[in-house]
Amino acid sequence: MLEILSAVILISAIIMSSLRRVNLLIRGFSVQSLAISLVCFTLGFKTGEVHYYIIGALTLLVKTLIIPIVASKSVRELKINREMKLIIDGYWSSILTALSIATTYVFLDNFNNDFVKAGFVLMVLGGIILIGRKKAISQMIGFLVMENGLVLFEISMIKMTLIIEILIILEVLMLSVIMGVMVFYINKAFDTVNTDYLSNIKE
Amino acid sequence: MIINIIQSMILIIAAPLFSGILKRIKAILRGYEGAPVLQPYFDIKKLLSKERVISKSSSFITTVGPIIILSAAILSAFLTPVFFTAGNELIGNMFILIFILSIIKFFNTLIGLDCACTFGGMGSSREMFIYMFAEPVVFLILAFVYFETKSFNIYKIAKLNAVRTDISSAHIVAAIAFLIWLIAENARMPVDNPETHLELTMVHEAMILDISGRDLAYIELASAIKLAIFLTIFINIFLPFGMAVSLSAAALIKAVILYLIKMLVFLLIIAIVEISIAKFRLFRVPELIAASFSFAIAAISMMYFS
Amino acid sequence: MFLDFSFGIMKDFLSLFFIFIIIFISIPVLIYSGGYIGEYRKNYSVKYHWSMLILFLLSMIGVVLSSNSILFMVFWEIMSITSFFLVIYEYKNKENLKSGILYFVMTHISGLFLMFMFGFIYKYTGQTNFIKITQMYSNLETHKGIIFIFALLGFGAKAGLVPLHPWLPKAHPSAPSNISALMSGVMLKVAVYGFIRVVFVLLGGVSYKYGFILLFTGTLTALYTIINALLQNDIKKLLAYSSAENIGLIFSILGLSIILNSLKLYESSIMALTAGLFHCLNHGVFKSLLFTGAGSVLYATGTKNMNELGGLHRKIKFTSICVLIGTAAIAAIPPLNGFASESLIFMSFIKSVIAIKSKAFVLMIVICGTALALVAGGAIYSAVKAYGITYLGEARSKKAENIHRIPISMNVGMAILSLYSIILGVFSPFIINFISKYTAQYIFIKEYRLNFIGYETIFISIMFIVIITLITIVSRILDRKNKTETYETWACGFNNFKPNMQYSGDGYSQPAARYFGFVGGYKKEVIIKDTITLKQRVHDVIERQLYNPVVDFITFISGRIVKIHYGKIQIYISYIFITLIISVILVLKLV
Amino acid sequence: MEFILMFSLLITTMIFSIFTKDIKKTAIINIISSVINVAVVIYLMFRINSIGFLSYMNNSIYIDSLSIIQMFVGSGVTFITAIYSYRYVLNELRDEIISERRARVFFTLFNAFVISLLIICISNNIMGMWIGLEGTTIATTFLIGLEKNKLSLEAAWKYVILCSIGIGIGFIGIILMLYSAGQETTVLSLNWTNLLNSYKPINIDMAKIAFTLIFIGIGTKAGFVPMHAWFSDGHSEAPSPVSAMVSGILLNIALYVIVRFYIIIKMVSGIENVKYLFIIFAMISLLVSAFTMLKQTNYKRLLAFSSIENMGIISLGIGFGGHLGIFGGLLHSIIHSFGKTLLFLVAGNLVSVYRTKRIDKIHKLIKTMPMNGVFLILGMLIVTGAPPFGSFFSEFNILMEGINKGYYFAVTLYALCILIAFAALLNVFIRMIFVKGDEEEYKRFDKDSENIVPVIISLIYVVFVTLTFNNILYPILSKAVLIIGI
Repeated sequence: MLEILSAVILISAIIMSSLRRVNLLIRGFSVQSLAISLVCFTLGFKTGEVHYYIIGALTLLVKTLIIPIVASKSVRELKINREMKLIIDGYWSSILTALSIATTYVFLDNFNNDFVKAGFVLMVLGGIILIGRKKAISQMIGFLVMENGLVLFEISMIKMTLIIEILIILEVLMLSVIMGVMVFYINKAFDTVNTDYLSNIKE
Repeated sequence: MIINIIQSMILIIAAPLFSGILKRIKAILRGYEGAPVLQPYFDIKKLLSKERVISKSSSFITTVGPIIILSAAILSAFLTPVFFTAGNELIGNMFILIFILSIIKFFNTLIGLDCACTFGGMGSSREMFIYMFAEPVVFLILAFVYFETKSFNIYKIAKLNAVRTDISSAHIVAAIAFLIWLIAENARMPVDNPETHLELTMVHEAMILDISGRDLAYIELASAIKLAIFLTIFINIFLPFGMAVSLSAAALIKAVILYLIKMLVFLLIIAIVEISIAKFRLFRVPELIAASFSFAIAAISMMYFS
Repeated sequence: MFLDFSFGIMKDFLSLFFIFIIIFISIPVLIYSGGYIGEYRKNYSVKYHWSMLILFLLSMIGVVLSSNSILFMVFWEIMSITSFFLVIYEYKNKENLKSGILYFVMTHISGLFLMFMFGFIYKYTGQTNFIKITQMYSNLETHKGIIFIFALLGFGAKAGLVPLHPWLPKAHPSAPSNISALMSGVMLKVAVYGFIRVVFVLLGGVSYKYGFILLFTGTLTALYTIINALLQNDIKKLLAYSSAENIGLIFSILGLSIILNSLKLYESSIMALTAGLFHCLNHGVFKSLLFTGAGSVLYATGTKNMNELGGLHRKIKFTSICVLIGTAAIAAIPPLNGFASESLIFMSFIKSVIAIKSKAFVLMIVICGTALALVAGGAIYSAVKAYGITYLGEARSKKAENIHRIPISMNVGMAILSLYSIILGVFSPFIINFISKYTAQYIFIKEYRLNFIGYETIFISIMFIVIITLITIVSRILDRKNKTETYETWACGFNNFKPNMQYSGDGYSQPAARYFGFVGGYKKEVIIKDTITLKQRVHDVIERQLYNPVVDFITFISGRIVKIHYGKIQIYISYIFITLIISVILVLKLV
Repeated sequence: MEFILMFSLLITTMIFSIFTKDIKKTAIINIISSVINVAVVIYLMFRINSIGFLSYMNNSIYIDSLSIIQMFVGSGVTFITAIYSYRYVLNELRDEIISERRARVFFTLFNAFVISLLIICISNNIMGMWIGLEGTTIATTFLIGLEKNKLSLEAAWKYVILCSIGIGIGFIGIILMLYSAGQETTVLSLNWTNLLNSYKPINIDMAKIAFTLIFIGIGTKAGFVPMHAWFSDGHSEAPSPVSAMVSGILLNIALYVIVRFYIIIKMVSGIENVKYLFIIFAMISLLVSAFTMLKQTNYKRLLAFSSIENMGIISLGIGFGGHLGIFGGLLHSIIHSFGKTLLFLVAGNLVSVYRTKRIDKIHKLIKTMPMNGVFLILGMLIVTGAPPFGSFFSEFNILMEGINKGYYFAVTLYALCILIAFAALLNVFIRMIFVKGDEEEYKRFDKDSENIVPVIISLIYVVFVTLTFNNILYPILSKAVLIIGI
């Protein structure tokens, strides 16, 4: 079960890295989040610890449902389905992702846990999306992918107290909500979410 | 003490005479008779009895300047041994002497600027220019003298050198350096022509163009005294043999005669120099002074590094 | 307390002497300021001026009194800050602001060098207290070089040694004249104090090598600045350069003292140090006098350009007499104070040579001495120029004709300074012998009494006065007989006189410009069109050749560095990741 | 329990500000709560001065000298900005730049920010610190974008993205660090005091990587170059009280968190040299910020770069180590916070009058706004380290320590950069204050003295710290130095 899930996460990562449509990106993210919540449930089932369930439930609720729904709604409203010009185009970003997977597996050789590696991969992917995309909304997704990586990383490496973990998850949620709101404002002020127009402050 | 005052008084009184002699020698060398040797006294007397005409642009500098110039000249005369030295006088620091002589220069240049006259400014500027170059020479000559005698006191220097029997080659080279400086400092040819009033040549005369009456008399007297003092200093530093070091009548008479002979010889030398060299362009004057400078350097090197 | 901030004060001779200088000079300058500030009442705040002025004076006293390197730096910086605010006091003039900024930056550089210096002292002794440092100079023995270099740079930048001088000819003319008088007369001396304190007291003397460095720097400064001074037409700029010249003189004599000290020629060394200290006092007096005089000219006419002035002696006679005394003092005319110290300086140069065995040393000292003699000649040249062109002759412009009356307090201040100048000159033997008694402490001989100079100056002064009186009496008698008449200037007979026929400031220094113009960036330009116009320009060569390229370079670099803020968020994100990767690699490899 | 008082107060204020329509009342309550905050912090300072440290709730709340210093700074700056925001927000409301709802959001987030700040300071749990940091990001994003114009939204977007990335990296670092200890992680083992005594990494390399990640990640929030871009952009667009708070508190607190981890890490033998991270990043920050300052056209941005420069100075002091260095760093962080607050508030006053942030549009402040002009000069002197202000002593101490330890290159660069930064600030401020523009006449604005009280208070703080750092505050500061470790 866990092997399948980690495979799903990695595959979704590679696919997402080359996607141009924002809608599909959101969907990919939602699938990824689903996989992560399933990971949590599985771990909870295996170890019998409650907080895995809670994290899984929160992830399921927020990342698989709320955020994708809100995001795709705003995509529909904003009519920004396509990334026209990428800074790192799909071809290169999928190659980069593949390379990062390879290097991660080489360097994190001594970790016997697939999810640590998957978390790392997601982090790198998030970075690639953040750097490679121009639309603010894709950047938001990129950031959320990074956060997914963080969650994976955290649950598979150490065990923390419940309250701390919940706080972490909640804060991440807050951040994504804030980003959503920001995207909304940006669209209102600039009539676009293309970050090319967000480079007036310099020097 | 008293003998010092007396010899200085003699120097002051005799100073115009030396100027007269110099002029007479020049005239004779040039082949005409020339004015009598006492002419400077007559000139001064004439000027003293004339009315003063001062420029309406002039300031208090014109009023006090000549007085201070003359005072400085007289004062420096009192600081110089002429034919007698005891070697233990309180006064006679070379530095003070040289700097007091520079008072004359200082006020002369100010007088030049005082009456809003173009010539005055010109002369003043040139004088200062020459002075600036001459200053290192003074330093070196003083250094040389100090190296030789370990003293700054001119009375002491004169005494030491008077009894000295060996005269080094450095001594002679330094003497030449001093002589050139003397010529430059006293506005003689080839640095300045004291006889003409031509724009091209004037330095010293240009500054006192608008001075008349007793002021002019003071300044003329002062420059005569200055020349005499410089020659005396020269003699006392570099050729003081025969100078009286004790208060005996014989020594004194011998010293006075020797002094006069030396004086006449040097007046002759200056006269010969003056009639045989044309006046230099202003911007060639530094070359002359540079020559003096190198003489001085050479003298010090010979003195010190041999 | 880790850092010892105890407010112990230095009470040795050095501090007391410099405090004496500060107070002695600042009193007449303060009296002068009372009248001078009146001019600013319309446009500027007088309260501001006074409070800054008082703070400035207090901070200088603080520097001299502080017995702790940190306290020293605090007062030092306060001195810089307050003087900066005084320099930009006439803020309505943009030039003043510019020169103020240059000044502040230079003084900051000086402060940083000093911090480095004290840092090194702290490193090797672990102390900040001066008295404790002096007890430990064995620790410093092998590290004196670096401390000396930093001291030279730090104090030299504040004092105006070449090539750290360019602020001086800018800040002094910009400041109100009473401030320039204090800055030039007193503040530069505080820098000299610091230098003596560190090099002579804290380091306990350094090797002759450093003495030569100092000697050469001082000589170079004096030569360079006096030629620049000669070429200036702005009175205050001229005076500012001349201040730097005097500082050069002081530093070279200090260098000589170091050389002699390290060669164990204590007697000559004491003489040199005495000469240096005495010249500090004297320069303070006559330079303050000259700056206040320039202030009076500015007050009366509104300009400080010599080529617009002239003939001021008629309207402001008292000032012109005081300034004449100052000019005579700076020209080393006996029996004024400038003469007293300058002759002492030259005497110690000559005397030192006789004692030194090494021929190479002698050669170098003689060369420096000769150069300084040239400088002394140049000093007279520039002093006569400044005085003659400004005060004598006829007015060269309308500004010099319509003159404001000068308040009495300004004249009183100047009169006191002139009096100082005379007293310090006439009674110089007493003062020199007094100072030398104490300077011996800094050359490691505790009880040392030596009269360098006989008391002949006093005697000669009396004689001089007697002779002048006699001649004056003679003149009076003559004048009774012959009348005095006033006419137009004769000048070999031309008759329609115009003021611009007089020699101008440019013309006066023209011969020197021909010879030394390259040092002052002198440029002459003759344009012949309908009329012939002659333009002469000077600039500071070092500033152009050294400072401007540095400033250009910094501007260039900053133009490049600014580019990293490109504005695009993706680039910023990649900065983070790239930094992350590089530092992880570096940390793994290197740490 | 003082904290319950503080938190309940802050939360009440926060809730109050959400629901009250009367902005004036909210602002006043905000001021009152911040005053109480200051009082509590000062009380705590006295207690810590006598006891050494305080710990509550099964050691999950832990305050020592190091954290009380941060609280002191935090409460002080909060207090000043609270007073400032009263007039500021009312003016903005009157001028219809922000709506009434925005004003309420302002006060809510203001308190949220203070709460997260307190969490960081008092938390013994390292994850708690992280949560607090994340909380500051959440709270300040909207504060920066408060005016909702294009530039401020851009700044806020950059801020939220870059800081979240940084915080995420820091999170990985923390987890790696805990993992490298190789022990079963429990509540206790997450405690800083616990880690301090028992942190023994199995894999040294992993510990190194962990600290590097923490440094880079949280360093993003501390404004180290080249992770600083959010900072300079955010400051130029944020409302002035927010800039003051971010600059005065947030940077310090982020550095404080890094230092907490540094204290743990440097105990491990073999990786003492991580201090070079501090030195190198400090040098890069100094260099870039100093040179960038020369080319600024926006005075708030200039101040932001000056903050980066000062962060460089502080971390240089910490990197040098030694009593002088760390003492200097701590002292500088305190003085700089208040000094920069002062400057940002003055800048806010200028913005509210001139409605521009461009340097070349402001002339002759000495005539138009003399009080603010004077404070601008004073602030400049404070942040550039001029005596008699304490920043001089701190800069001098750091320089001395650098020389003492033999970091000659770093010290030279440091001196060069403070010189350049000084020249840049001086040049700009002198131009703004004294130089005349095109206008014919310069009249004094009424608004000059309107909001000057908080500026004066920050000056009082600076003077207070300057006067007391060598006596009253000295025990606390030196204890904090000992905590960081010489």
